[in-house]
Amino acid sequence: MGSIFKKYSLEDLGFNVEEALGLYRVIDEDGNVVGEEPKVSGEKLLEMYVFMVRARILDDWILKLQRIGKVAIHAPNKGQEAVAVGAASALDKGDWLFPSYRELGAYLVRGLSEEEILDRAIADADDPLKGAEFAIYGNREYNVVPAPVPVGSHIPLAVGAAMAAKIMGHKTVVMAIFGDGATSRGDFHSGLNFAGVFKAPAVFVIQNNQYAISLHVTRQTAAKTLALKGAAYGVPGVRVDGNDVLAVFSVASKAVEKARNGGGPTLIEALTYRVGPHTTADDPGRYRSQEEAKAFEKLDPIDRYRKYLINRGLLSDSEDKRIWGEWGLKIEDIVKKCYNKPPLPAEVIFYNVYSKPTWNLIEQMGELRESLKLLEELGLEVE
Amino acid sequence: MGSIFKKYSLEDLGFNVEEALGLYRVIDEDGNVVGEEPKVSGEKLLEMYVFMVRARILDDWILKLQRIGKVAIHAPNKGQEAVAVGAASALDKGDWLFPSYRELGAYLVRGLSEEEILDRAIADADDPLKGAEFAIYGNREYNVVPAPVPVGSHIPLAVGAAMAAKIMGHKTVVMAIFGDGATSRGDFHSGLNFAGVFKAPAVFVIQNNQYAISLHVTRQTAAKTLALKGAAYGVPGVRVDGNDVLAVFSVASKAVEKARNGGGPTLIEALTYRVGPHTTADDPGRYRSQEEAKAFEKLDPIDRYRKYLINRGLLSDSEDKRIWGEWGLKIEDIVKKCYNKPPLPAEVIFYNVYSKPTWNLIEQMGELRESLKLLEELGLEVE
Amino acid sequence: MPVVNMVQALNSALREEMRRDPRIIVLGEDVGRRGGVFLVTEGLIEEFGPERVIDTPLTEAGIVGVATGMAMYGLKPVAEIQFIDFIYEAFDQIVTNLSKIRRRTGGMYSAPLIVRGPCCGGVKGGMFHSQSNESYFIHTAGLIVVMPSRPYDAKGLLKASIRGEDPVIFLEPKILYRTVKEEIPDGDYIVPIGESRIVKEGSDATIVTWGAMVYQALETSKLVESKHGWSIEIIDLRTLFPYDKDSIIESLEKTGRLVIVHEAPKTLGLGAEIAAYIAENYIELLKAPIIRVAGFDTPFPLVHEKLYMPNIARIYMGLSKVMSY
Amino acid sequence: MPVVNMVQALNSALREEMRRDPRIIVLGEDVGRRGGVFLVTEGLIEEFGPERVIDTPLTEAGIVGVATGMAMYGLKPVAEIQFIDFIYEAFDQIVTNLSKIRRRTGGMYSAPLIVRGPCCGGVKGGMFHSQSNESYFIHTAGLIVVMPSRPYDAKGLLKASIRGEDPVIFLEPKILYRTVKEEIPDGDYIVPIGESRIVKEGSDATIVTWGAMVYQALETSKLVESKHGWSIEIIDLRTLFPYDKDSIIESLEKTGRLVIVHEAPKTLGLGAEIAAYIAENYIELLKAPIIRVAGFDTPFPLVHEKLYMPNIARIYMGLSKVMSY
Ligand SMILES: Cc1ncc(C[n+]2csc(CCOP(=O)(O)OP(=O)(O)O)c2C)c(N)n1
Ligand SMILES: Cc1ncc(C[n+]2csc(CCOP(=O)(O)OP(=O)(O)O)c2C)c(N)n1
Ligand SMILES: [Mg+2]
Ligand SMILES: [Mg+2]
Repeated sequence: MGSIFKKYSLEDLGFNVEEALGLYRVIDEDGNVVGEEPKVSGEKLLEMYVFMVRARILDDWILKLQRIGKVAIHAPNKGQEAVAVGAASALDKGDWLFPSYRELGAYLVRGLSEEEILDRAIADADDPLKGAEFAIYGNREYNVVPAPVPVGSHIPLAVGAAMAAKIMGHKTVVMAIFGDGATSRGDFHSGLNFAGVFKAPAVFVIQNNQYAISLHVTRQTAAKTLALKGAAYGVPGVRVDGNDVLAVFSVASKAVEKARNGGGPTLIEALTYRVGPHTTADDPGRYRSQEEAKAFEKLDPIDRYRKYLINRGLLSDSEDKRIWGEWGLKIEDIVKKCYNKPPLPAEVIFYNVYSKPTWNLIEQMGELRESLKLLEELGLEVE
Repeated sequence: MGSIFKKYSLEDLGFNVEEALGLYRVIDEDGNVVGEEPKVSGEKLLEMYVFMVRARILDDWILKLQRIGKVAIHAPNKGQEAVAVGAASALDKGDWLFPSYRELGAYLVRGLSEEEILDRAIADADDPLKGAEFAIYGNREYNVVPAPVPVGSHIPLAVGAAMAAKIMGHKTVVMAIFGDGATSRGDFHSGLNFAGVFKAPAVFVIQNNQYAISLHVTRQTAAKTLALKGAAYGVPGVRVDGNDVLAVFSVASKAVEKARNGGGPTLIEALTYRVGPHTTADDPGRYRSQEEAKAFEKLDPIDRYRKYLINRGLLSDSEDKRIWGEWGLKIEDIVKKCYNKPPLPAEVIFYNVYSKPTWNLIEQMGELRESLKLLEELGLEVE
Repeated sequence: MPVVNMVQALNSALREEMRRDPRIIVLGEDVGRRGGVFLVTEGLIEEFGPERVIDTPLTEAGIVGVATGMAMYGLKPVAEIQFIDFIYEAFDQIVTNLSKIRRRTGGMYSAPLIVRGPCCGGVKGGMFHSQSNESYFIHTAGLIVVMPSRPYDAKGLLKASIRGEDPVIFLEPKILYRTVKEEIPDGDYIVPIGESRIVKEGSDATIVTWGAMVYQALETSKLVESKHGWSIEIIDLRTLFPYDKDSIIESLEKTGRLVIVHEAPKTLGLGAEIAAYIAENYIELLKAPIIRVAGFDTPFPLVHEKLYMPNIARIYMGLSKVMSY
Repeated sequence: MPVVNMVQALNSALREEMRRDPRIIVLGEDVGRRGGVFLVTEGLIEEFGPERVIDTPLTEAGIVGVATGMAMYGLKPVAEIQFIDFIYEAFDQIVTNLSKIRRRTGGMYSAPLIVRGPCCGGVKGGMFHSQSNESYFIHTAGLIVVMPSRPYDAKGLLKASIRGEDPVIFLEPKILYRTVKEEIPDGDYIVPIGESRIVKEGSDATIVTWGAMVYQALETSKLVESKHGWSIEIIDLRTLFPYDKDSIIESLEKTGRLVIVHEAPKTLGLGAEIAAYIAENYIELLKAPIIRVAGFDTPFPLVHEKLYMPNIARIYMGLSKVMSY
C-alpha cells in the first residue's frame, strides 16, 4: 500500500542543484570568452569597467585617509569590485539595494558620488547620515539603504521591502548583498525563508570572499557551497565566479528579471577573495599564508575584464590609461575638498532619534549645551 | 583555462538527496512489511508498543485533568506516538535527550515515570521542576533536559552538549526533538550549522506533524522537504514515515550509531500528523477541514504497529487487551494519587534563580512573607 | 455606544484603520484564519485577504525584521508577537534596526510600525506566557512603549500608534482581554501617546501604575480608604515611554507621597526610572520615601503568580510605608 | 610583579584558569589564530589546541546557545562576543536559557558560563562598537554582571567569574584595554563578585561609577577639590549585579550626597536602580537630590562621543548640583 505521505525525487525539487554546485563563468582569467556573453551594448560594458576603476581608486583613497586618522575605519574592497559592480548593474533605477559595507562599486553604480561617499567616510559637515555611524553608505535618492553594522541584519529588511513592493503592486526588485559570514546569522535564515514562502521579488548576492575576518568559509559552514543553502528555503541557488564581472552581471540580470516577473527570489553565491585585510584594524598575517593571498591577487577582476575589453576592441591601452588618469585626478580633487570641510555640530547626537524629540531628549540637549558652555569657561577640551 | 574556484557536482555533495526527498518505511498502514525490519528482539519490539500505549493513556488523562482545571495546559500527543517512542528507543542510557513538549512517549522510554509526569503537569508538591513552568518534562537522572517553551530554543543547547561530550571524550550521543515550526527559528539555523561544522554527535528529529498551530508546513517553508534543510549545513537529511515506529527507530538507530562512531550529525524528518488541537487552548476547526483530520486519523500509529505485531505473532488480541487494561488501571491509580497531593509552598518563587540567593532576593523573600502574614490578618485570599 | 472587551476594541481599531488606509497590514503567527490565539485579528483575513493579513513562519526575528523592511518601503505593518515573551529572537532587529533606522540613516528612512502582543501575568501562563518586559524597550532609544488597561484606551492608543511616525511596542495585558468591558465610541477616536489618565483622585498618596495593576491599585485604595481614611490618587501611565512625567509631578505636589506599582521585576523596572527621576528633580516634593511594589526579581512562576505579582497586601504594605513615614 | 595592561591581565586569567581546569574552554568569532580582534585570547589556541579554543561561525545566538549546552553538559565555557553590541541575536538564548536554566529545570541543570566582550565608548567606534548595554542583563534575573576598570580587577574578577556557579556577563571597557597599566600579582588571586572598591575617599559627596568613567570621576574630583575644596568619595562598583549596596550606603552615611555616573543611556541605566533603591530605603541619608550623569538617551554617536559620554564638565555639573542644594 502506498503512503499518504508523498515521496519526492530530484525532478520534483524545482531547484537546479547543478547551478548551486557549479560555477557560472563568462570570461576566464585571461579575458577569453568561456561562456555566454550578456547581450548589452559596448557602452554598458565599458561603463562597468569604469565603475570598477572608480571603486578601486576611491578604495585606495579611503585607505590613505584612514591611515592618517581622517577616517575612523575602512573595509578594503580591493579584488572584489566585480561582484559589487556586476550585481548592482543588473538593477533598474527604481529597484532597491541593501548593500553591506564592502561594495563601493555598487554605491557608485547606483548613483552615489565620490564626494558623498567621502563625506560619509570622514563624517564631515556634509555627511548625509549625520555622523551616525562609520563606514556605512547609502542614499534614499538612489534607493540604496545604509547597512546596519551587525552583519546580515539587513537581510530581513530587504525581504520586507520586496514583499511590500509586491503587496503594493510595484515592479520593484530588491537586492541584498552580504558576505559569506552573514549566511550563518539567524537573519539569513529568517530572511531567506520569508522570501521563499512569499515569493518575494528579491535577489540575494553572497559576496563569498572566503573569509569572515579570520574564519575561512570552510569553517563557517559544512555546506558544500553557499548557493546550496537556497535548497533549505526553496530558493534557487546559483554559484558564479565573482571575479568575472560579466558572469555576475549575467546571473544577477536573470535573477532580477525573474523576480520582476513574479518568479520569486534567487540566491547568488559569487566566489571572490578578500585580497587585503578585513578592515584597517586587521592583520591577516596572523591567520593566513602569504602564498594563498598571492595566488588570488593574480586573479584581479579589473585586469581580467580589461583583457576582455581589449580583446573585444572596446578598450585600448591608451584609453585605459586615460580612464585611470582622469578619475585619479577627479577623485583626488574631491578628496582635497572633503578633507577641509568643517565637522558636524554637537547637536547631531540628538538628531533623528524620534520623529520629534521626546521630553527627556529636550532636557538632555539642555545638559549638553550647558556642558559645552562650562567646558569653554573652564578652558577644557574633551574631544 | 580552468578556474581557481572549484566546481562541484552531485557526487561531491556527500549528501544523499534521495534520502532527504524520499520516505523511509518499514511497515505500511496495514502492518505489512515494506522495508527492512530492524534487527532487535521481539521483546524490544513489544516494549515499544507498550510505551506507545502508555503514552496514549497518559495523554488522555492529562487532557481530562486539564479540562477540570487541575492542569494548566496540555499539548496532545495523540497520533504522534511513533515518532517519540521510535526515536527515543534508539538512544542508550547514557545518551542525552532534548525533547520538546509533545513527546510523552519519549519521556517514558527514557525512564520518567507516569507519576513524575503528572506531578509536573499538576505542579504539585512533588513537581521535580518546582512549579517553574507548565507542560514541560525532564529529569536529569535520565538525561532528559526540560525544554524551554520558546520553540526551538533548545536546539543549540543540544548541539553544545554534543560538542562538549565530544571534547570530553565521551561516547554520548545527543538527540533533539522539535516540530516543523521550529525549523524556521534562528536557533535551528545556528544549531544545525554548528553541528555540521564541528561534526557534533547529534541527532535531530523533526516531528513534522504538518502544523505549527494553524500554519501548514507548506506555508512554513518553500523547501520541498524539511530533511532537505540539512543540505544547508552539510548535515545529511533523512525523511521517514513518522507513523511507522519501526521506520523511525531504524533511521534513528543508524543516525545514533553514526554519531557515536564519529560520523557526525543527522537530520531526521519524521512525517506525522497532529490529530488533535495544538493545545487544549486551540480550536482547529478555525483553520482546517474535518476531512483532512479524518483522513489522517485513520493512520493511527498504534493500530498500525499492533497489526504488525499480531502479524508477526508477537502479540495476540487478548494480550493487547491486557496491556491496555493493566496500564489503564495503573495510570488511573497514579492520577488519583497525584490529584490529592498538596501544592508547592510559596517560597518556590525564589528557588534556583541563582546558586545562592542574591541580596535583593533575600529582601524580597521578606516582603513575600510579610505579605502572606498581612493577607492572613486581613482575611484575604488572592490566589 | 457598544459594550466591548479589550480584544474587541483592538480588533475594531485594526479593522477601522485598515479600512481607512490600504498601507496598513497585519502580520504574525496564526493571525489569519486562526485570528490570533486571542482572536485580536479575528475576521481580518476574511475582509482584507491574505496579502494584508499575513500568516508568517515561526520566527519572531523574521516577523520584526521583515515588518521593518516593509515599513521602510512604505507599508504600515502591525506585527503581532504571539506572546511578548517570544520577542527576544527579534531583539537584534529591534535594537539594531527598528529603533535606530531613522538615526542610522540620517533621517532618510523610518520604520513607524507597531509590534503588539499579549503581556503580563495572571492567567497561569507560567514563565514564558506571563512576562512584563517593557524595560528592555524603554531602555532602547527610538521606541515608543504603550500599555493600555481598558478597552477605551486600547482602541484609542492603537489608533494613535498606527498614525504615529515612530515605532511602537504595544503591550496588551492578556488578563484584561476579556475581563474588562466598557462602552466605547463606535467610530474614530484617539488616545494621545504620552498622556496618562487619572484613574482616581486623591490627596494623601499617589500610586503610579499601568496595565492590570491599575485594578489592584484601585482595590487597595478602597481598602485603605475604608480602613484608614487615606485618600489615594491613582495614575494609569498608559504610555510607558515617553511617560507623562507632568501628571506625576502635579499629583506629587498635592500628595507628596509616591508608590509605584508594576508587574515587571523590580530591579530596573520602569519604577526605578520614575523614582530616580523624582529623586533627581523633585525631591523637595517628597514627604516620604518612594516605594516600589513590583514583580520579584525572579523568572515569572507558574505557581503562586498572584503572590509574585503586586497584590492588595503588597500594595497596602507600600502605602503604609509612605503614610507612616 | 609584572606591569600589564587589561588585555594581558585577561589573557593571563584565561591561560591560568585553562591550565588549572581542563573543562574550561574558550569560544567565539576569531578567538583562535587571530587571538580575538583585541588579542584577549592571543596564544591560547597554540597552547590548548582547537578543541579548547574554538573559532565559531558568525552567529552570536549560536555562540551563547551552544556554550550554554556545553556548560549544562559539564564544560566551563568562556564565550567571547566580538563587540558586546552584537549580543542581541543571542538575547533569546540569554533570557530564555542562560539566565533561567537553573530555575526552569528545578535546579537540575545549571550553566555557569562567562559571556565576555568589549563594551563602551571612547574609541570612535560609532553606534555598534561603543554600546554600554548592561541594563538589559541586570534586569534579567539569573545573571551576574561585571565590569572591571583596571587590569588587577579584570584578572581577579574573571577568575572569580570562572570559578562561580552562575552565568556571568563580563563587560570590558575597550578604551581601557591598553591605556591603563599596573603591577599585578603574577599568580593566582581573586576579586570577589559583589564587592565594590573605594577608588578615593572623601567626605562631601559620593560618586558611584564603573568602567572607564572611574577615570573621568577621578579627574573631575581633582578639579573640584582644587577649585572648591570639595572632598569627593569615588566608588567603583566593579560588579554591576548584584551591586554592592552596602558600600554605597556606608559612603552616603558620611557624605549624604550622591552622584551616579555611567556611560549607558540614562533612562533605565543602572543609575536609575541605585537612585531608586536609595530613595526607597535610605532617603533620610540624603542632603540633596540624587544626580545621574549618564550617556544620553540616543544611539551612540560616531561624532562627538566625548560629549555624549559623561565628561569632566558634566560630572562637575552633577557635583555642583548636589553641593549647592
Ligand atoms: C552580528 C555581528 N557579529 C560580529 C561582527 C564583527 N564582524 C564585522 S565583519 C565580520 C566578518 C564578516 O564576514 P563576511 O560576512 O564574510 O563579510 P566580509 O567582511 O568578508 O565582507 C565580523 C565578524 C559584526 N559586525 N556583526
Ligand atoms: C518562539 C516561540 N514563538 C511562538 C510560540 C507559540 N507557539 C507555541 S507552539 C507553536 C507552534 C509550534 O509548532 P511546531 O514546531 O510544528 O510544533 P508542534 O506544536 O506542531 O508540535 C507556537 C507558534 C512559542 N512557543 N515560541
Ligand atoms: Mg567574507
Ligand atoms: Mg508541528
